Amino acid sequence: MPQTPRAPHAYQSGTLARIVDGLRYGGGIGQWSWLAHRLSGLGILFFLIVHITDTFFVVFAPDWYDHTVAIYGGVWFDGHYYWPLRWAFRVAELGLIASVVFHAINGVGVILYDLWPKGSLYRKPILWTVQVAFWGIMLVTTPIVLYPLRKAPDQPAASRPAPPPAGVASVVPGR
Amino acid sequence: MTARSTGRRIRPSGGYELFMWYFMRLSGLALVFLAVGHLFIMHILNNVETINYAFVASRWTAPRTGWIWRLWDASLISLAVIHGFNGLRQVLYEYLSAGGRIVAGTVTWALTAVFIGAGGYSILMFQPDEGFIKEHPLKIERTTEISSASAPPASQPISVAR
Amino acid sequence: MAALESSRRVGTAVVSKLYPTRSHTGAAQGGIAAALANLEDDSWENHAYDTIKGGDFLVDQTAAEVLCREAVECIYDLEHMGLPFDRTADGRISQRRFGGHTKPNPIYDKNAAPGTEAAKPRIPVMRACHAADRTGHMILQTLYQQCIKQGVTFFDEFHMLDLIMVDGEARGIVAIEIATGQFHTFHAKSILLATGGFGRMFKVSSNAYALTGDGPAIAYRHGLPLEDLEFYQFHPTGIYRLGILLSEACRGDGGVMFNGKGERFMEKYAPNLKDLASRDVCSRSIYQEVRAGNGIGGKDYVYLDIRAETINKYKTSPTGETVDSAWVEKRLPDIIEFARTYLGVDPIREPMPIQPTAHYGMGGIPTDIHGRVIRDSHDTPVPGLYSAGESACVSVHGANRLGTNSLVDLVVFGRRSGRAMAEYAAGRKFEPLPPHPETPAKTMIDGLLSRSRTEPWVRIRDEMQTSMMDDCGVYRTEETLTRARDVLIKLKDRYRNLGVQDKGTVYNTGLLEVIELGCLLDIAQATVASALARQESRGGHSREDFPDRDDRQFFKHSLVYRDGENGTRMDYKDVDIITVEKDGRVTTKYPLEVRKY
Amino acid sequence: MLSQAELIDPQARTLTVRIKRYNPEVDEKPHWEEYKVEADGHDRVLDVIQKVKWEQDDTLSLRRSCAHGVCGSDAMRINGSNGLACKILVKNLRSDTLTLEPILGLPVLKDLIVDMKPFFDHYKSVMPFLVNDEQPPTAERLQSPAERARFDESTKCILCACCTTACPPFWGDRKYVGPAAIVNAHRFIFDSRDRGAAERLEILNDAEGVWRCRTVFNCTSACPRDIKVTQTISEVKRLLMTGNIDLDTAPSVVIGN
Repeated sequence: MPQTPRAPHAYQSGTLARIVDGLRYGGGIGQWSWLAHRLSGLGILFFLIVHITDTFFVVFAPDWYDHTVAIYGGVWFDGHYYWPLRWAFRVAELGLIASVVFHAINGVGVILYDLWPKGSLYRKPILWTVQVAFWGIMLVTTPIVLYPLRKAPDQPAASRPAPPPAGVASVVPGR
Repeated sequence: MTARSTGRRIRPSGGYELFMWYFMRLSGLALVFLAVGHLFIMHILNNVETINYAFVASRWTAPRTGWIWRLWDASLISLAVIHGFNGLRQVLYEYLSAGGRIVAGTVTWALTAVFIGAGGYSILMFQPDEGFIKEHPLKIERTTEISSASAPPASQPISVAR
Repeated sequence: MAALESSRRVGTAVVSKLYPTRSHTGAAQGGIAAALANLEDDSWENHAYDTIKGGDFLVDQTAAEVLCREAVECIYDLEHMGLPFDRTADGRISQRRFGGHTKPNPIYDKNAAPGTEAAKPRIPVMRACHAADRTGHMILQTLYQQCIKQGVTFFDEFHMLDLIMVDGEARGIVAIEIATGQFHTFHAKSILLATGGFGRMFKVSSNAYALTGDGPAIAYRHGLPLEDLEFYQFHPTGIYRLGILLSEACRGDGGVMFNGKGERFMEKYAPNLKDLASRDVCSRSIYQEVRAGNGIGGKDYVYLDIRAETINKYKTSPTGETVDSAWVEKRLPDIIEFARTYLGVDPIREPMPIQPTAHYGMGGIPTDIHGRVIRDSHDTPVPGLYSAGESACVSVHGANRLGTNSLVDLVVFGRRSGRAMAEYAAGRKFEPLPPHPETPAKTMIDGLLSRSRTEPWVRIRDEMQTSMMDDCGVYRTEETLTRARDVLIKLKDRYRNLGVQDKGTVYNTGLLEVIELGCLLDIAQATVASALARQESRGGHSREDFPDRDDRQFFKHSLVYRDGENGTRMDYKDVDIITVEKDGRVTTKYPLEVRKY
Repeated sequence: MLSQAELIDPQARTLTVRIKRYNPEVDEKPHWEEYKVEADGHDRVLDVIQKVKWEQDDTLSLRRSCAHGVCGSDAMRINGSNGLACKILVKNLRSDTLTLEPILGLPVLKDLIVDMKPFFDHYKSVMPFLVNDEQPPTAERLQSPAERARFDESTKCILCACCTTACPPFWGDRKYVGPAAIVNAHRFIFDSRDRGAAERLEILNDAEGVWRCRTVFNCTSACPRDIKVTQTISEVKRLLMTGNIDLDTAPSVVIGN
């Protein structure tokens, strides 16, 4: 169908500009939930890739595996314990938990909108329930996850091991 | 009134996007239990700092419950990888043109296959290295020894789910 | 409608200064009348009688009969195109009552005591087919959808500037593409002007900004007459101050108007139909009340009350039964939303402040029943030129249009003219265009662009609107009309020196508004001239100095021609009357009577 | 009985109007301009813009026609979110700054005017017309009130583009047909008189069709006609899954909005 020819100098913002502009859009809690869902999903996927890779070590290199997961406790490959590393990983861990919890709860909301015939009509209640449930869970979870940070790992701070010989480093503290 | 007043039936169209959309919702529901459960066990009941090779081995090779954990982890990995990469694909589709989409679709599916393969291989092909476990035992403090856990006392915290 | 009908036979293009779905048909609310008799007995003859009486007998009767007879067929046509009418319980098109739509009272008794049911010769009838209170919206959408299906070509946002007339024959139009500022010449075998009304010449108006009478003004400038312009309808129930329409369906469904004393004042003015009297009667009644100091709080408005308890108290619901708020909400969803948005009033709980608002021009480009534009009092058609809708005057509305008849008019005569113009075009070759047909339009635009801005053009518009509202509104006198005439001449002189501030070519909407103002000024002038010449009161034209209808002198259509830059020339045309033979005597089918409701 | 309308200017105020201007004949890209306008509480945002245009800067361009929310011309971004300028009153503005931008995701032609062609192309792509080749009866086709109510929601659409240009997936992917097109497909799919549902569903069952919807609900909030847009899209999705056009799936109450 022939259509109206248009002015040649129309201003077209690029995809990125549209997205940035979109962030200023007053979509409210619905739009923020969508964004959080998307970002948490991407974050979880990133972690999943890392996690599958490190778990892959269990099959053929147990020591690699132990070294890798020891990082979560703040022990670097050189066998040293660094508290900022441990703190950073704890916070990241909390972020992961938050992502999964939010993605899960909000995902249930999305499923309700899509599969329950009346779901879309309960948008606001669902969105607020998601918020309440998420923050409720995080309120309980956060102290539990951060609790171990109150003290150094289960090793006397004084008897921190000397740098181990290169290669195999035993960082397993005495039981 | 007309006979059609109770509704019409139209053959569902099927199709790739419909299937993936449906899959996302169903796998999402399953993942709520699998992933949240996994996180709960690993991060709340346990402490990630205590996880090591011995822990994994004790879980996957437990005499009666090992297969459950392997099944759990295997389904978690497969569903999560498909769910995740399909999500990534859909996000990418939103911002890519036709050519880019073909690339994105192919790459995400290839990565899906790679990671399910890797994950599945680790879980299903796992054989514990007893020597290594002896050298690097479980880091978890327990009220009773693992070896005597054939009938764990009721007071034992479920610190290692087996 | 015309485009759709015409596209079934010949290549058709629609040139519109808006996107087609923005047309003001979409604002029509209450319904479209057709004697389908889905809910009660009715016939198209009743409809024709109401139309002729409603138009204060200044209606061409053959046209009115065509209108009412074909309305039925057209409604079914629209339904088949997918228009989502509301339905009755048995699945047929739902109908509601509307002002001025009546049928003979089956229990009428000449000797019955006044005030009783039997004493009313005619009673309201449910004739207006409706889709909630968005009937116009549905018609517009449905027709646009069908045009898409049919592959009609649309030139959206092309502003018509001029008509190309050669040897008294229409051969094309000149339009400016708003998006680029380019001139386009459209060469056509037949052209239909469906440019809508010109209500923007009044201050308080229910009309869209776009309704500036471009079509009639351009025809007028080409020496064609405009018919019956003095009859301009003021809708009684416009939102106070804004003029946004609150449909007559409010009253059709039982709404009642009250003055500041809390009286149902329509009982005084139309004892039979009360609030369902025709629009001109209601508007005048409101003015009378306001003048008598009976406005709300002594101000210039009254209340329209559609609360369920009021409807129940006065037993005004269509079927007479008790209704509740939910029913009102379902019947009038958009109206209720308008009131909530623009008045801050919840009509479910409070009455709405209303005042008459300029609504519809009964007059326009004179056409015959095939939509052909006619050039003189002898019905000589202009070859290739057609008109339909509010811009045309067939005339089926006479001195006052009945509610819902505008939609009937545009559908019935749109369809007829579409057919006629396709028929005409199919049998002809393209006639050559004159060299550079766009020159006059271009000169006008170049003038506006080259002159510097002497004064804001809105000042001229505001003065015109105020003058028209005050001096050529619901009530007129020799004195006010003369004043308006002089004001308009001065405004036109000022207009000729106008320049615009925006000199750009892309979406120069300021420039277009000035052009539209030019059209309005021409039509305002023609309106005042027609009103000044008609020394009687009839329908929408109320001369306080001549309060009675004068059938001896003025039972005729007025035609106004342009005469020089600022002048006008009047001519008259007979009203088309159907005669019947009864008992060997020839009488008129619709005898003149005093119009009372 | 004192109604609000009697108070002439309940909250007359001076507004700072920020408008994103773009003149293709001069500018490389849009820029902001500021105006001060005295506004009455009952003024519409449209009136405020017209005051700027008529009294201060005639070069400002916008579309408008009916000025009471039934034609859909003046869709724009008002203080961040989409809406019709003629349906928002000054007294309902929360701050004294009024920010106006063209709707997002369509090419800007000038100031507040965007190119609607892509939008209408999407609309046309879903066959927005009744398809029924059966010989119609001489009178109307019958349709029960319940069948009529089934698609009432989607008949209200005025094609103003508020929903489509509020949709984050549409900002990313402009080939997505968008909420408005789906609403208009819904209007016919659920019309008991229509026979083209299967074909329309085929069109919408695509990466650029309903599956692009991420239930963000920006469309539902933006709709000036209060159409439950996301709900209509979900109904189409479920229909694609189940193939069952069930009259009972037309709920009408919105909870908690």
